[in-house]
Amino acid sequence: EEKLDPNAKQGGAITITYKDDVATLDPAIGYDWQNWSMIKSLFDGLMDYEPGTTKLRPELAESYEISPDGTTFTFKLRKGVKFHNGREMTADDVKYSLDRVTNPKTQSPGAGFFASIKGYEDVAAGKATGLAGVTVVDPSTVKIELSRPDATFLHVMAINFSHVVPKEEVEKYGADFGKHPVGTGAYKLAEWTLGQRLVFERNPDYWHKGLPYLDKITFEIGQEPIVALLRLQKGEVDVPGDGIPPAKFQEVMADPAQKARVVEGGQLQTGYVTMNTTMAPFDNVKVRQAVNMAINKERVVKIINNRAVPANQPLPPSMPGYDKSFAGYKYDVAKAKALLAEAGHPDGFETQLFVMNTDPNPRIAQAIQQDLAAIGIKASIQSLAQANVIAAGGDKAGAPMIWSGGMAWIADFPDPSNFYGPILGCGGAVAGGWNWAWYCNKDLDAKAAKADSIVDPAKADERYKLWGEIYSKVMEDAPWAPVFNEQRFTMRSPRMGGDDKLYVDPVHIPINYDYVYVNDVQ
Amino acid sequence: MTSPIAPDAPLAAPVIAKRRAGVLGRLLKRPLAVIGLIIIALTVAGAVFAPWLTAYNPNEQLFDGLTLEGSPLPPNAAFWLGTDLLGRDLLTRILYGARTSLIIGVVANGAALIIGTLVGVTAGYFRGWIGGALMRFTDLMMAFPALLLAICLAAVFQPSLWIVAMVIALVNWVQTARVVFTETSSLAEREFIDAERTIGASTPRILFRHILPHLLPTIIVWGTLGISTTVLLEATLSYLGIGVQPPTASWGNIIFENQTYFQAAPWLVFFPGAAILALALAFNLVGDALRDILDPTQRGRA
Amino acid sequence: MIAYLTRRLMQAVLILLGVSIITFALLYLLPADPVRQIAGRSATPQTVESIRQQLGLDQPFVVQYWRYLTNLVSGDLGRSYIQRSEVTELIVARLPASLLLMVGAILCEVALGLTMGLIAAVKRGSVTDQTLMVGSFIGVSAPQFVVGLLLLYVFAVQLGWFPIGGYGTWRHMVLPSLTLGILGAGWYSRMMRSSMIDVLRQDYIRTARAKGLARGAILFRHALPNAILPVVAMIGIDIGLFMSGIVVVESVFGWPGIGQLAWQAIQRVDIPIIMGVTLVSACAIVLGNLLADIVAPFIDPRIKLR
Amino acid sequence: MTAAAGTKPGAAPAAPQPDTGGPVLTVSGLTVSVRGDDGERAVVADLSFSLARGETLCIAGESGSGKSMTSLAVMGLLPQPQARVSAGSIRLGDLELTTLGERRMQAIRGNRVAMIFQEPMTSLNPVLSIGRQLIEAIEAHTDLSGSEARASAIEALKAVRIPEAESRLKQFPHELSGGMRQRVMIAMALALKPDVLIADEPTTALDVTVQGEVLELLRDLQREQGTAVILITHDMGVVAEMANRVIIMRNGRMVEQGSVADIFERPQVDYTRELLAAVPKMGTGRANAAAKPAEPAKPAAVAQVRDLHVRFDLHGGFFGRVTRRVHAVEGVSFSIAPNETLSLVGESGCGKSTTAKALAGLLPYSGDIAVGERNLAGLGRDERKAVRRDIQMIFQDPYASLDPRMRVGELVAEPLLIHNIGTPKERTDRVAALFERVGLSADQMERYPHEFSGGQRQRICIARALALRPKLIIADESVSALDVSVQARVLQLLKELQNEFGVAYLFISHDMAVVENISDRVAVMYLGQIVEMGTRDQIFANPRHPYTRRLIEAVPVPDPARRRPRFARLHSEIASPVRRVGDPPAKLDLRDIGDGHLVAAH
Ligand SMILES: Nc1ncnc2c1ncn2[C@@H]1O[C@H](COP(=O)(O)OP(=O)(O)OP(=O)(O)O)[C@@H](O)[C@H]1O
Ligand SMILES: Nc1ncnc2c1ncn2[C@@H]1O[C@H](COP(=O)(O)OP(=O)(O)OP(=O)(O)O)[C@@H](O)[C@H]1O
Ligand SMILES: [Mg+2]
Ligand SMILES: [Mg+2]
Repeated sequence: EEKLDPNAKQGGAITITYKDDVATLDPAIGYDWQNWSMIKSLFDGLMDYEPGTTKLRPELAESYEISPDGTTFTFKLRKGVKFHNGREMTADDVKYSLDRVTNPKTQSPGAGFFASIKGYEDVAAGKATGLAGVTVVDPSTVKIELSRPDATFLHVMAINFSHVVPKEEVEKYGADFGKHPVGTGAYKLAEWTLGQRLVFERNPDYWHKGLPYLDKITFEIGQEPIVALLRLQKGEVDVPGDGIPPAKFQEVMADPAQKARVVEGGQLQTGYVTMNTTMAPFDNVKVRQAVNMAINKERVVKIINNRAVPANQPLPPSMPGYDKSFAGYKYDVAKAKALLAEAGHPDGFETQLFVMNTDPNPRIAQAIQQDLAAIGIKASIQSLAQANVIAAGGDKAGAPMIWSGGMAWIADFPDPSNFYGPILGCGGAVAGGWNWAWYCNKDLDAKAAKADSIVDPAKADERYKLWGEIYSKVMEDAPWAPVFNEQRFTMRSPRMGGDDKLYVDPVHIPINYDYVYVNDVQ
Repeated sequence: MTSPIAPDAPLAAPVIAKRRAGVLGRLLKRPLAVIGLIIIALTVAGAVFAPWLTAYNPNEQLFDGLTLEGSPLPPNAAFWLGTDLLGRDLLTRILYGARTSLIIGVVANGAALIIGTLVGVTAGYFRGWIGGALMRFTDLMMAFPALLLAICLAAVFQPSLWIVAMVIALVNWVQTARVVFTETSSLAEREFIDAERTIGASTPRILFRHILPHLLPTIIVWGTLGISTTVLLEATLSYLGIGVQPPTASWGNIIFENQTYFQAAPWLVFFPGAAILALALAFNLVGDALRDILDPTQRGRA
Repeated sequence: MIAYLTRRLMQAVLILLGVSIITFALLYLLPADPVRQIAGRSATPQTVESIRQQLGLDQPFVVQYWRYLTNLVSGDLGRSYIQRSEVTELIVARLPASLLLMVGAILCEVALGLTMGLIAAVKRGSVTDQTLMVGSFIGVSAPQFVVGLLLLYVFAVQLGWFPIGGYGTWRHMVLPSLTLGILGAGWYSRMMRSSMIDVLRQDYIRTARAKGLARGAILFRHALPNAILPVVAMIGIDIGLFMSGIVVVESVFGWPGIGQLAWQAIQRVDIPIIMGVTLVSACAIVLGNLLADIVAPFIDPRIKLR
Repeated sequence: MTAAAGTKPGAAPAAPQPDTGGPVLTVSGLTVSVRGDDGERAVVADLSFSLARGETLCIAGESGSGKSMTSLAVMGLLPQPQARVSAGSIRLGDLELTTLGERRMQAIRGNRVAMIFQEPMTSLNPVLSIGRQLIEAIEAHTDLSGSEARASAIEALKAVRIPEAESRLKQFPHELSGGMRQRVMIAMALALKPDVLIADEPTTALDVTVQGEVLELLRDLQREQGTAVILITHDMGVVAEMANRVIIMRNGRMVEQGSVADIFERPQVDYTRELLAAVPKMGTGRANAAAKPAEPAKPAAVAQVRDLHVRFDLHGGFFGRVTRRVHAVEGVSFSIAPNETLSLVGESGCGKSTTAKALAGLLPYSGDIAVGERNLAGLGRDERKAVRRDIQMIFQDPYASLDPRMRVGELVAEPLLIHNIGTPKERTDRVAALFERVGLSADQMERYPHEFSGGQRQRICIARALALRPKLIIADESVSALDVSVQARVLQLLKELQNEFGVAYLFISHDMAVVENISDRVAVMYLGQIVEMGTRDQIFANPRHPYTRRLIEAVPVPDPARRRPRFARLHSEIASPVRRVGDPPAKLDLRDIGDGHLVAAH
């Protein structure tokens, strides 16, 4: 059993604010910034990560076994785990949950993660209602067979979509299950006033004895980040869910008392510019390389108040497989110009740069625009609502360049493969796909498949190295110009305790609700 | 029997043979109106001569335009109105932004006013099915969320200044139409309109010469208030990707981009805001003066 | 009266029908694909198609609209694509807050605007008049976001008179209503001034003065009811304008109204919510105008309900 | 401004004056100036008079001579911002009014000095019930309780002979006929029982029968309360009937002052003599008739009206259905020959203006109206424009029928412009000539309608109608607001035009003397129908219908010596043209009693 924090006392309540509505708390559906970690606290999966890290550990599974060929996973379930409705969780629930999330009727945005499970195609096509690969061996044992070896499968068993739900409750509420979530998690939903607040209460029967620390968490919805910060400064709020708004960042950092309560951490995020490799002139690799060299990443970072670090490859530094030694393309205007000339555009060309319209993305786009102008590329900016940018990216002739900020990629799980599939692989380069660079390199796809078939945890490093190579090769073809990796800055009220890393937990965003506590309980 | 009747002899007062001065001439006699005209002239001049008035390029993100932490600079000797979040000279952006904002606030708003007035007058004057149909259409447009229309248009067209101008004209006429309709229908009942009909005045003549002048005060109120509203609306629409795209400046979008920073960098909101206010006020001063000048019952007012 | 109401309500239904057709058509033409928002990044084309079928989005426009309409008649606005909840439920949860804010804002702007306009008209040309004019233009020209934050900062954070955002008591209502009211007050005061000036020179005002009535009685009993008519018409219009202001103000003050719902839905092409909110606000506007028309004859007996 | 020598600033304004015989109101050296485009000019100059308790002072004189301005100056209600008292003093008892602050003036207005305005149509607040307007006036100056104030309001309404006074309190001005509104205004002033009552042409909107009653009422008030009355009127008959003393004004100055007998019998000044000479007298018309050349063989009629009906639907009841109708015009037929003047007379609200408007094409009607050879129904746009040219109408309310935002010169030139007559220069000349012919000066062309007096506006309307030299002019109460001398000249002008161009007139008037003077034929209307029609001589020498007889008898005689002791009051209620749907009034049969003299059965 895990050691508990000796300083932590149980009890107390905290308040967290969010701007946007919480859409749903159905683990099969929720895929937003705010509900992601809420769901993690209401539900559990077979696997999880150690708090504040990216290290996998079993959760509802007590233990697991992987067959030598890496295609069969056998999970032994923890006993005595109860749903919030009091019923004990069994292997049937696990199977039910996986069948449910892959069933097209559920309309889960995460169904694709389970594609490696045997029988997935039939379920996706509506030919079967259950995954053939998932079998209940006995009430506390589940066997999952894969159609191909998948090194990321344990991560998949840790993402929300695979979290276990009780069949009877799902059937009771039907489509409204997301508003009446019942899981096995540390908290249970006590109140949900639409548009105003959600209240989580400690689950007294939580299987993880001693957790959670807090009695109650109130999420207040619809709060402008600036106002949330004002309230934090007044002591009405404990954590601003949307972080420190850019407009207030300098002010907070200039005040030592406030600065002391800011926690900085890495994020599994990369901001990049995609270049449509099927569209002239970006079909020429030299042009794409020139763009990579033309962007003054230092300055872009400065514009967002140094809240990021310049990036030179797709993977963020805290992701396994990140290549520290990789040099990337240095900022070099002269060389960029030369490359452009070589590519037959000595005088540059005109193009478009799409960007999502929320601050600071248009500003970043303008900085990039100016850098491109320095080598003769006149990019006009199209600052649009998120949905419209996504639509343009998924259209082969839609967008020559897109600044990814605000829309794409915060990793679903901490594995290098997560940065490849839909956004750089051939599978995503289809109409309506997410590979906005329309980059398709069959060799790399094969290599990626090879890397993901190295299932043995002992060989993880070998696998990461392979992925590192893949991304190096990607950067040679330069479908992206990585610009920076955003840093997270979370702030907490003085009364909040717990390790700093809980506040920048890479998977529990913004904080790990199960492990934080308050200092002022008696 | 043909001797004309002796006219009333004018009493005491010397009849100065001073014929009416032109409207402009009379405007120029009012200090407040002159101030208004000057502000408008300055704004137009600023917009037209922007390249000669400032040493900076409106879109150039100056190296020395930001602090080391990336904060904008407050007003100083080099940047009179400070710099923005990307290190661009704010004064220059406001000058160039006047081009966009004048087109929106004056041209688009004016177009909306004209459409609204025409629809309102027509509907108010012609009672029958024309009026009914026009008013029902106006009701429909009024009930229809403008923002949605704008977004959809944006999706269909390439975003540009003229699209946003068109959208503003298309959505803003409705309110004017409704107000003008109400007034016109009561004016149409007045006896002097009947009197015009008996002398054979054509419908356009009645509408333009006899009804329109009475609507002037209302039109002036709506027109001048519309300036601020439309300039700010442009920013919202641009934000949704319909209007001018960055880095093109407009007063509205300078405010819009920077409004969350109003505590950290108040000049970014204050100066463009003041520009909008000044323009709207200037038009109002001129409008008020015009209203007085064109309203004969107010003559003799200092 | 009943005949009039029936006729107007029938017209209202037609207008709403028109609004629903146009909105539906515009959303249909929108290039952004809601299915892709639902399906997520990892979805296979197969899944995407399956979802599209389930939502009926593969059907021709007419079929889709007809289905929407038939559901609408039974009070079903569909389910949100993103939130997956009943749109009716979402709107019902948020509508009261918006209506409350609307009432508060209208009270604020009418009270402020009418007073300002009245004073300006009476003191026409004076320094007071000029000051009020500048004031009303500041109200109209100031971005609401900034006004809201400023009020919040001064009255809630610094002075602590009101809560920093939120919803519940009348104290929560003051600042958001005021923020919206300041803009509206600018409009109302200009309208009021204009019509008041007109009324003040009418013969019946002279009659009232000849009776030796006190200034207050002349202004409030004789002039105001005559001058207020255009302002009443304006309140009907106002509800429409109000819908755009509400988005900003609700987010600044964390006010749980439909503005925020609408804005999020627009950003994410959540068509059922957009449709629902559009129809609800269209209803509000139509009813507002109807109300203004019904009230008018009570203010001016010459007006007949037609 | 005059040095306010005798003013006691702190004096209590409302102290009742002991009947010392001292004047209630003293005006001395009063000068009122108005500011226009061409600088300031005086419209009342150096006017002095005084008024004793219980006295009636009539101010008569030329239209535009400053009568209304004088009374407004007394009330402290000169039109702002143009007009001001530039010299002289107005003293109420001991109190100087010209320098009195607005607040103290408030206490005086209504309480000690009340006024009935010249334009009754626009002087009532359209959105307040008449009860409200009456009661508040009473409450402002007495400390009666609400119900007492209400009771005295009802009493005041009864006094001006408004039937069903109690239920009328709830009605709004637009629900009353013009004459009733006039009487409400009078009631309001009377209810206040002021020391001084200024009545500016209080009976212009009233037909002779009601006029008589109202005048009688003023006299009652004087007898009972000792009220001093300033009566402004151009009707010398009314002056003779009412006045103790008379002031004659011209061009802003008083030209003569004296007792009523002196003025009528021993006028000192030419102008007064001219005025008196111009007074139309019953019976003189017939004498003049010989001057008119004998009619040639009957030519085609300019206008022919057959069986005209105009009804206004009143929507009412819970379902908004048409429940009642105003039967404003019920089967009127007449024709007007070129060179002929047909007069339409009848009590207020009997449908005269409505008939005129239907003829001018301003109202939907049923029946036939033919102009020249053409039936108005089913004419195309161009033809209608041509017909319009031939028929011109002078509206009853001159102020309301002039676009207040146009200069009067432009207004008069407008018909010429519309019909493309002449060059701009020619048009200006023609307008200037017209101005002079109606007794206005050409330099007034640059002014706006509100800058004129009631009578001047009426003349502008006349000039406008004459501009096109139409074949038929409909003149609705077109000379009612003119002083007798101008009236005479305008009537003369109309006759001249008739002789020169053969214009025909449809002449609508309350004033029987004028009618008798100008008409060739007369039609008497009652409740939307013609009750008697014939040549002037037939009607005036031989009135057959009782209503016609009453009208003729009610005409006041412009001779103080022949003052009637007391005007007979009517006790029947005024009949109403409003009827339930499906209950049209019975059609009257007109019988020819010889030579085309038509009389309804009675
Ligand atoms: N608002 C005004 N501005 C300028 N001049 C005016 C104004 N009102 C009246 N006048 C002028 O003042 C003069 C006197 O007008 P007033 O109304 O006193 O005449 P009146 O004697 O009452 O005539 P009437 O019998 O025609 O009513 C007229 O010459 C008129 O043109
Ligand atoms: N628009 C209208 N709606 C309803 N009733 C009307 C309307 N116009 C006139 N009436 C009514 O029609 C009747 C005739 O009105 P009209 O104006 O013709 O009277 P008149 O003979 O000209 O009276 P006056 O001598 O007072 O001018 C009146 O009872 C009047 O109240
Ligand atoms: Mg007068
Ligand atoms: Mg009449």
